[in-house]
Amino acid sequence: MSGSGISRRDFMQIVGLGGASAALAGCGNTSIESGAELVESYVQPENFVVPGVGVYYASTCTQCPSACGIMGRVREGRILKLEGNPNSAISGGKICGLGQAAVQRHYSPDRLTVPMIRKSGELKQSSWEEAMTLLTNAVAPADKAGRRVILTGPASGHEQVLLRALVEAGAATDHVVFDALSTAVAASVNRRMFGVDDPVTMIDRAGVVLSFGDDFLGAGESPVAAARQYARFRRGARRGVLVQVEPRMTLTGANADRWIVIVPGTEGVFALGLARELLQRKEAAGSVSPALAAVIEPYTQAEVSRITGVRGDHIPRIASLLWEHSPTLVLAGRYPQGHAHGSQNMAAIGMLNVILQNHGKTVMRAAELPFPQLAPTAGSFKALRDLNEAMAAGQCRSILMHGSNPVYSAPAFMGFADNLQKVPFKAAWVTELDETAMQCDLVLPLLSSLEDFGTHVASNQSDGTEISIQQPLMEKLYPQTRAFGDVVLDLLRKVKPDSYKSFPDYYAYLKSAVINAKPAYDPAAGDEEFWENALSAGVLHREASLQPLPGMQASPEMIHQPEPAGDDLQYPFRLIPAVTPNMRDGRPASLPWLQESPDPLTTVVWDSWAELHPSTARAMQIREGDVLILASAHGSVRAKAYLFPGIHPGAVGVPIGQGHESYGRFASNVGVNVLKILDPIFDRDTGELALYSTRVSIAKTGQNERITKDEGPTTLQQDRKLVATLAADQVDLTKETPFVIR
Amino acid sequence: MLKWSQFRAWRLSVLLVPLLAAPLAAAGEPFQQGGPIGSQTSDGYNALGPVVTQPIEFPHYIHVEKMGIDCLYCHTYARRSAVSGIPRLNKCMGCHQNIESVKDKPRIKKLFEYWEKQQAIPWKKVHDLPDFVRFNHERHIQRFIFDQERPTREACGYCHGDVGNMTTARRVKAISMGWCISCHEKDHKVDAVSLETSHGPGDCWQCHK
Amino acid sequence: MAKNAYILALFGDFEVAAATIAALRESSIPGFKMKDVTLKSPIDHPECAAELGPRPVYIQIFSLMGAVLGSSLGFLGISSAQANFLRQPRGGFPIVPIPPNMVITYELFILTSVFFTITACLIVWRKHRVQSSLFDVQISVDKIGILVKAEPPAIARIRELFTKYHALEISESL
Amino acid sequence: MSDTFEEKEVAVELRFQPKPKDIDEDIAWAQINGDVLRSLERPRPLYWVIFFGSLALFLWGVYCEIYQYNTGLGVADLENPQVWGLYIATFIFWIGMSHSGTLLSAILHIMHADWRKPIYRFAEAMTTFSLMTAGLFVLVHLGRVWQFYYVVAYPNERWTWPNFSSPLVWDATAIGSYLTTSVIFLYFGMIPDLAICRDNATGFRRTFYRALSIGWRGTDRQWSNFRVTYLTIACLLIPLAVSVHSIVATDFAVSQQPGWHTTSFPPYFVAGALYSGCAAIITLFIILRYTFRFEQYMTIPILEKLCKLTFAISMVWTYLNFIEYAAVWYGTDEFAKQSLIYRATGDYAWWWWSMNILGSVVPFSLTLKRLRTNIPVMLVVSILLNLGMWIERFMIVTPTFAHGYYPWTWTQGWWPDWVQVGIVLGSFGWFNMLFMLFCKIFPSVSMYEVKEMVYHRRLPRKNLKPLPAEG
Amino acid sequence: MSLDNLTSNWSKLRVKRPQPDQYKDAPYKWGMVIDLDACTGCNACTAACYAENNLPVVGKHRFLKGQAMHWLRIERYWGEGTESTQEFPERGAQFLPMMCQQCEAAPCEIVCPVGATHHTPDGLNSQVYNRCIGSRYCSANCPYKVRYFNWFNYPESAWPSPLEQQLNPDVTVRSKGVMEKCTFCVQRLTEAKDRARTEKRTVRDGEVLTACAQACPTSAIHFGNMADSSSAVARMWKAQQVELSADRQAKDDQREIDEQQGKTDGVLRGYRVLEQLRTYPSVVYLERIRSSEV
Repeated sequence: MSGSGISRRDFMQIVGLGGASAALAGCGNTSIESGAELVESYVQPENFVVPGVGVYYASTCTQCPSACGIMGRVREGRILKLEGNPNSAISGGKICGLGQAAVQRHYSPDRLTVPMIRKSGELKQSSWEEAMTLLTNAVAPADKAGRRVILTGPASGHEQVLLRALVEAGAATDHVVFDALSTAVAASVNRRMFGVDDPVTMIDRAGVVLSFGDDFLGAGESPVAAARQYARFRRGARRGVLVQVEPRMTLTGANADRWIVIVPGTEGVFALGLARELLQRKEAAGSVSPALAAVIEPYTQAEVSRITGVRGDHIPRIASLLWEHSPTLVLAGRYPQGHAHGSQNMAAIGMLNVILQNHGKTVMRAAELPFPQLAPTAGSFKALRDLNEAMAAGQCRSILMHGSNPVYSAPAFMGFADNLQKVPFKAAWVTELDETAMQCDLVLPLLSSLEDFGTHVASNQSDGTEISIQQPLMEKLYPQTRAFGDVVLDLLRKVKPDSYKSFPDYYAYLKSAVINAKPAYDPAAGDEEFWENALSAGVLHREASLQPLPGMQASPEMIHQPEPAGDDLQYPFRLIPAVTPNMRDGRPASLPWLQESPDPLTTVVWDSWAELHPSTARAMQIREGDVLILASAHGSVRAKAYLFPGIHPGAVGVPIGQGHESYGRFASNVGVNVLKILDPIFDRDTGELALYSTRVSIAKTGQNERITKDEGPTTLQQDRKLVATLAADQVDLTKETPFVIR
Repeated sequence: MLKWSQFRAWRLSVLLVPLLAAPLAAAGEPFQQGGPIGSQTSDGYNALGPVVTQPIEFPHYIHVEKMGIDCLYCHTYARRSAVSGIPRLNKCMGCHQNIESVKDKPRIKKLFEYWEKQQAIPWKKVHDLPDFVRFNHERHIQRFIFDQERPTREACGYCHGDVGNMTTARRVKAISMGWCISCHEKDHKVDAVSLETSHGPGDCWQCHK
Repeated sequence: MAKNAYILALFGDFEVAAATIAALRESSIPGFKMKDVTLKSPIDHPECAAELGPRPVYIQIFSLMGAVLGSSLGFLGISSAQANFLRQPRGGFPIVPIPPNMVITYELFILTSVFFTITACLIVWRKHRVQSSLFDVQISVDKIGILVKAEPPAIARIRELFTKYHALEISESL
Repeated sequence: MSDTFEEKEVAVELRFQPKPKDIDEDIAWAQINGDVLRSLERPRPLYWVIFFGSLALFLWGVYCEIYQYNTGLGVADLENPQVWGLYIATFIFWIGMSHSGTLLSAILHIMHADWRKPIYRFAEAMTTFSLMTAGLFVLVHLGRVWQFYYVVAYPNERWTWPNFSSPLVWDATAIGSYLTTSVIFLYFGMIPDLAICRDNATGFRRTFYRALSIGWRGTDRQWSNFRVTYLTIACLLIPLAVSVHSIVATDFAVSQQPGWHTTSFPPYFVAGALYSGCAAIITLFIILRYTFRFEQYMTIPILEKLCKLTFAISMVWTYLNFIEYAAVWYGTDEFAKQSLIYRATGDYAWWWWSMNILGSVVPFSLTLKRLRTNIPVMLVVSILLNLGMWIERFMIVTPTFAHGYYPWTWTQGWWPDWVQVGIVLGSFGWFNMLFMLFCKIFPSVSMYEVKEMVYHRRLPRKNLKPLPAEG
Repeated sequence: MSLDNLTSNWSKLRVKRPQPDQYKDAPYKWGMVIDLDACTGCNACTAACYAENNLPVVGKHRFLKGQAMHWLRIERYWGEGTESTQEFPERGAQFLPMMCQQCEAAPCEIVCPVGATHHTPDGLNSQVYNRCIGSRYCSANCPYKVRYFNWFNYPESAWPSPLEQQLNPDVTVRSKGVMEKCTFCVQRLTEAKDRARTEKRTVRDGEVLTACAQACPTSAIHFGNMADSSSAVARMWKAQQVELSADRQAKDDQREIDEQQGKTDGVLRGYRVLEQLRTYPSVVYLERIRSSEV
């Protein structure tokens, strides 16, 4: 396959108006035409380019940080569809809906095509020269005090290397990594207990998975990889059992053998209850220190059941289930983290894996990456908080933003947008003008992920180590758009000409960087050959065995659970900002396919909604579609009621991700942004925002609007045999023909 | 008396049936287009295509008749893909760069201009099937040229007419549904030697997409 | 022979008209045939027309032919159409299903016989049309007319006969 | 007779005189001609009200259709699975309407019921026009009207044929034949009257009527062939009419959906058809009787006979309706049962009950002589009955879609929007308009047959007096 | 010509489908197996379907009206019966990917007035857009309601430039007034078949997949050629003892007997949705499993 980007660019030209324009005619002309259209015609394409035959190119999906390998189908110079890349150990030839929709980000009618510069208060179209001068001034190291911040989303690979270089070169003071849905609490707890931020968890090796609100199948860390593990987990010689404990049903919960609803924030208590139950067994007795045992001791069945609202008899049953089906796996997701005592929750849950002796079996330390500088940096909310205070204090001189939309995702109480205005110079790289970009002085048009080069590394890799390589699947649509890497390189050349002048562009830089990695992978190969192979494979894979985790370091106060707060009369309900597989942190909102793809659990499309448990609704005489006002101490949102059995009666769930003010035609004026009304409650140990501890009141407006959803008036099968369910002991999976897991 | 009137009525009713059928048969046919009035395609349909003016008036007859170049030499995509496409520019240059004799001919000049500009020639489609039709050149060529070993010009000519005697190609066959079927319904030998025959696929989805 | 003349008489009453016709038949007037006598009436009156002698009607035969043709050709046509429609199978049905074809055949059978019937009637009318333009609008109101086609010499005697029967009005044409 | 006298008589008419008066046997034939021909001259003002009213409705319908045609059927609030909506329901309604015309003109003709003679002509016209309206609905309903000719079976360039096993193709054939036949029947039966018009008309109308009354002179041979032909076509028309509506019924019966897949549908539909048709005839009877001053011919006894007929048919319909429910209720098809329960209790319960009441209870008013002979009451009742029958068709189509086999796609309280309603109303406008035009151009009472009627009624009388000289 | 065709092929023309092992000698019969225990309801297949088949995004307003165009929809049920029994869905949700079942005796085929929908030799239920006149009878008669009608002229509205460049040239963009439905990605099948014929072989198992099967992260959707008895799908049908041309499976009768005798293990999971309507679907679903231990 073609090596140099140059020659590929040549073949990717679209000459003639075949393809789509013709396809659009649909059932148009019903008989043959002559001389109406042009033929696709080439000057000197690659030999493998044959009109009417799709060619597949490997690349990497950048829709979420899980760095799935993808293959793009290219025909007549147009990228048509994305598939999974079979070479990738992460995606294994599979792809999720979000990944598919990357094509729509690329072809979005709302793409930003030229640099925009704020002149006399509003953003005006402008040229790159102007933009670059502004940018260079901004990064120019100067004696003047004040932080010059680079704010990005979770980063990895060479992009991150360049950013670090930028900081080292003094072009920026610090690189802030922000993630609205960060799992920093988990990371810090793991670090303190096991010395690793992100231990590898292997679902497929577990006989039973007990998940505390970890939505690994839906909006998790790496859904495709997890789903592939899940498939094997379900199809093992002994079908794995999944137990999900959470206050609001996630997609994973919807697939659990047993879904247990729990009072938000009391997951830790439940975990301690289980621990107590498990410690009864003499094999487990010694596994925790007496000090911890003392903390655990008071959590008897009755006590746990009182606090968590979970039926008492669940605890011994689950405990024995876990005990008998070893090795098992206990997972903790976002729900337990999102509280003032999130760390304690996570610690208590993490401890279960130790008691169950899962370490070394299903919980391991990830293999060492040959190039640690490429390893991903997880984002945190704390980082944004600190930055926000700095901005408020006017300590920031400039801020360059890429790959995150803080103005949208920062809660109202932070007043982020106002503080941002205090920063003299604000720039952002975007593909579509989002809320943050609208606040900036300089907005730079970014290449779409299908037009750009790059390298990406996923965290939590269970199968060796892998560097995924991203390459363009198509000639860039708009000449004015530029790669983030190119711009950063330009800046670097300004501040450090000698060390970077050898690289004409990001492509060249990346190529040489990858070729430098050759010894670690294929020393025999020639440079070009290695680069070619890397591109066509789409991944640099290296077999490496996982390491065992060190022993647990835990102090009693780490797992100490606070007495649950009493009822709040003014704000009686717990607000659960739901992370949905479609909308995640809100960036997919501009993709029509995802807007129209029904939410798996509610089947609602193109909207936000307020999930209420039917019993609650009954008590409050709320019917589906009633427009409600959810008011917290820091704001309120309007949303239609949706009766949802999978939520704690004391809680109300509202999906994150909608309610964009400006983010293209598809995202704007759809639903509400629930993040805005969050209370300023933070995890005590890490200072992360506590996502799930906001309390709200519910008021009826008296209006009722039909909810846009796919499901009909009934959500039951009405005695038709549509989805039949069997008890596990009735069926012998091993007898079935081998289940092909591709 | 009786016989007589019956006879009369019989003749009249014979007249009557076509009379009734006529308005139905006259219901608008989508097919029928192109070509000067009364021009007939070689297959007897009234559908001779319009003359298409191309950026370069490519003389097929010189290449095919005089030089005796095989269709598939230039139209090489046709046997590798469903879409035959158009020969790439460097194909033309491959030969013409070395043919000094004709370098100064106006058409060739044009050709070189495009080459120097590294710009693809905007050829127009002459046989542009409706967008809901799935036609596979590769299969037809495989069947008739490679399996049945029929001469290329004949096989291509089934649909494209005798392009070898034209300058720029013009549609001379009524490429309409009935026209395609009339051939698909026929029995063709599966290959050059065996007597076994088979006809073209008859299901809608083979050609409709 | 000399060209024919026509005479038309109007009567106020069917009985009288019937009697007149009977008289015409009995009378030994030369120069006209009974089949040239035509009765014209505002309403259908078989009894009176019966006096003119047997004038058979053959419409039904045509209807029958239509019926037979329609049903047989219909079925064949439909079936062979189905057989030739690129032999497209349809799940659950044979390519040539009998019951549906019977339904359509049934319709065609009726349609064709209707067409044949009406055509037959028009033919017969055409065949028996009267050359003479002799007509009186009163016939379309309430009078009964008797039209006779005869050789000129006979006309006078027929007129006598009509007057004998109190014809209300008599007109002739050559 | 003088206008003043007319007015008086009408005034009397309007005061619903109690003892009904049948057609006068000694009426001068010239007067019959006169009265009927006058209906082509100056009708009562109400005529124009109705005509222009329907014209306006029709134009509104046309507007809606154009809008729908340009934008796509989506604007009619059709959806998956509510893919048919009012169009098919109203289509059935119009097809049904057409049947009683045949009932009166053909069946009763064969049975020699002479009371039909004054009224069968407009009934036959009604048949023709309602069929044309029904035909329109097929087109309105199609997603790609411009391709409708794909349904017609004719040898074409594409080697394609319609799918003869589809009930819709049966429809096309059946309705086609029915329309042709009834047009022929209507026209053929009119020929002697057209001759009368010819003899009384002047100017271009004379040429018009002359052309139409293809040389009719009332000769004995014309009459005898006319008699036979008319009878033959009548005989052919009856099975045709029956087949047409049973085939329309197969659109549903042949399909698989719960609530449609019933063997009792064909007779049920035919009964419903005759039912609504008769009701419609009563309505038009009353309207014509007034607007064209036909009090003398469209007499109360005839109205009574019509009412009795309607009542009889309504009872047949009620019975078949009940049978259908019973069959479903005691049948083994759980899905069908569910959909029946849904009809009676679900979103459309109101409609379902009102349909049963209008269809089965209201007709009992026809049994009371006082109501039967009361023209305004009959006007209201007949319209109510038709409403009931329309709802019946709506209740056949919509609930099955709303509550079919597949629970996921059930709909809740689906309701057509203004476009559909507009087009349906438009169709009524179109029908009335055509009908009114017909009555203005052609004799809507058969003159020659009224003459025959009075003639034969007078025959039995001993003392035959000669035909009265014209007054 | 027509008459002798009729007479000579009479017996062939009178064959009623489906027949037992009707595809014994046929090269292809496309079939599917969907494992509901593996399906997580993640909607990846739906997105893949939109991408592959040029499905228009209809927008909020039209979706609300029920005019959505998703050929493949993931249904989510909370229970089997007619009313919900438990307060919380403790056994999770029940997901069902529902697309055209490519019935062997498809109710839609026999009612289409113009024969726009047919049965192809390889057992697909074809839909010819350009032949369709939009009578919507097929949708009316489809028990699964998986046929979708173009209520509007989506080519005008659904792909604001340059989104239209994503459209798949192998698939027609359907215009106003035609019916459409899942085609088992026939454009992929045809391409594979043509390639195979050129190479003088039949399509290999796994050589071609529908877009949904290819995307599915848990490989819950299996697709293949059932005429090839060695293909995974054919083997699964066989193992599940589902007979294509049967409207009631023998094993189901057996299962009833077993249940009466209280024998509850060794149950086979395969079933076809609304099979009793004699539609003979080409899609087998494998029953979802839930552990009874918790």
